[in-house]
Amino acid sequence: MMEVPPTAGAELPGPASFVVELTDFSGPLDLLLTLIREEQVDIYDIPIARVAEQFLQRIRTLQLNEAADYLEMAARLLRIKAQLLLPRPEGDEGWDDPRAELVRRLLEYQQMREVVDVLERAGEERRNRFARAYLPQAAAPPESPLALSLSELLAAVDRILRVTKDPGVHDVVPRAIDVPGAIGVIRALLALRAHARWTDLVTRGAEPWQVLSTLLGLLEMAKLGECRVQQPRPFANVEITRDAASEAA
Amino acid sequence: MTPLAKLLEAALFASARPVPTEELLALDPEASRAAVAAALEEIREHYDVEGHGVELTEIGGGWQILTRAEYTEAIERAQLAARPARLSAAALETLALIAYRQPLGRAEIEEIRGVSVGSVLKSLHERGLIDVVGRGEGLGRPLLYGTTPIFLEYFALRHLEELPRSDELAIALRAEPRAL
Amino acid sequence: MTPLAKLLEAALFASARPVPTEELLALDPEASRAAVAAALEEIREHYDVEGHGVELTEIGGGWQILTRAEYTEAIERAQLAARPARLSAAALETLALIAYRQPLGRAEIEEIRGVSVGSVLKSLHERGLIDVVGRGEGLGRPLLYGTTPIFLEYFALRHLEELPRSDELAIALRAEPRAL
Repeated sequence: MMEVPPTAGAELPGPASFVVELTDFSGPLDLLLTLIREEQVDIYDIPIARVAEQFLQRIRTLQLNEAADYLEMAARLLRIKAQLLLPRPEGDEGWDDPRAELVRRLLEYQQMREVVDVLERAGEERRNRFARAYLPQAAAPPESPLALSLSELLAAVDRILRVTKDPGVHDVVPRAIDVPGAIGVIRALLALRAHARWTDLVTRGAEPWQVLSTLLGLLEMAKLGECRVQQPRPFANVEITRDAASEAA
Repeated sequence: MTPLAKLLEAALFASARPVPTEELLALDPEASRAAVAAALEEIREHYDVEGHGVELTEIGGGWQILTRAEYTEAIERAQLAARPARLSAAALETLALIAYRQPLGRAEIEEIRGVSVGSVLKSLHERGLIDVVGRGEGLGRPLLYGTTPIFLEYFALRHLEELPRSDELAIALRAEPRAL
Repeated sequence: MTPLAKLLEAALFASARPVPTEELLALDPEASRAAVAAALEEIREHYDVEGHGVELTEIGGGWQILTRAEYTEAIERAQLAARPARLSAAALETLALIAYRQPLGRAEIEEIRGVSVGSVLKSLHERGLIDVVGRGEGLGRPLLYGTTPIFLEYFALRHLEELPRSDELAIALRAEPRAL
């Protein structure tokens, strides 16, 4: 449990291309883990001074071109080394091992490498089997119908709006009153579902012009027979129903 | 089936074109021309006798395994019936951006979405949902995209103004968007 | 083989990609799900018992006929088909993280891998192995990535659960993310 399996680095027989990939190192953590394995040191008790020195030496000889990532790790190792040299407070309690974060990252990275091994095996197995290559119907098959709803499109617009600082979508000019706009909203809502309530249309904190526009729009639509508007009792929520007749139209 | 027949079957299956006998000979250096011919005959007979959905055919000096003609119609119908294509999140966001901000160029879309959208634009264009509507001013006069009548038809919109304005979206969206 | 098995075989031969179960069901409107499953089992068994050069595999919710691995070398030597290039270590590491922790943002991947992954993400995205599946909460609402059906296809997995659970890996990590 406390030991890194010393065989871990040697469990890669197979084609020579594996070796090439390994010497390339996929990042500073990969290099660090390799050093720890080569030195056969305990991952929970890394001799930082020695490992840091090896690390620096290795990136010099390899002339790693993504040097920034490696240099950052080198700096981190040297910082930990310095912290370890500081006198500890009385007793060991309350002393945070400056290596703890590094150990955590190494373990996390090692776990990921385990998954990589799984994927690599699965990928290799699949690579060794060919799929059907000759397809006589060279003509593209007819396009299948698209499954997409307006609400999905609107949700996408909404995602973009929430995400982007300035998507430049429809410049909004405040208007005294906007009945066509309100009708558009109500239609969109009724297109999505048959019943709605006043509170679905007018949010808390809506501007007076918005409330008024919605009310006028609603009345206009009721007049046109596009919807029915009911209020069971005074001050109750107004119930809006898509009109069956207009639906059939 | 004999080992050679199995090998030939795998090779014919994996090849992108009809394979001439010469090339089939390269599969097994120890197999004679007569052996390959016998193995091909074995495959053909096996497909016929055991009643497979495929058959071995010789076309233009090469060999290939083909789906029997009687099944092609059912296969094409099934492809159409079973694959109501869904747009990916990437395609949907791109379409949404174009709908609300047209005419719009590729560079602007990529800037907003943070990923390259070349293939997405291509597939939206192939589906007829967007089209090139002009050229931008800047360097290289980039293509500008807009939505098409098919787009409107698809969402049963009479015109683009029927889409909720951006400040109305929150309201329209509260109508349980998943439920459709 | 039964008529349904022949039809399914023809459809599987006519596709270079795994055929979704739904599409197989659509081939014969009168065939039940159980009948299709039985016919698939019949094909699989026939390929195994009669000794064919191909076999039937279940991948990502669909079915695909693939050549048996033992013939790959001969087919490649005869230049009738070529294996695709392997994914790089960087690509595999990034995919492994996304597969296990999706939806996952770029910053988290970079923190665990210790390198910047912009170009890797771009190429995985272009190959269709990952897609943007949403936006994170934090600063700038980062793009979140997830794996695609093509990912399953690439590794011939039936579903994501076929990968070992994280607690089955030799090194088990705390469940709660990022808390130190």
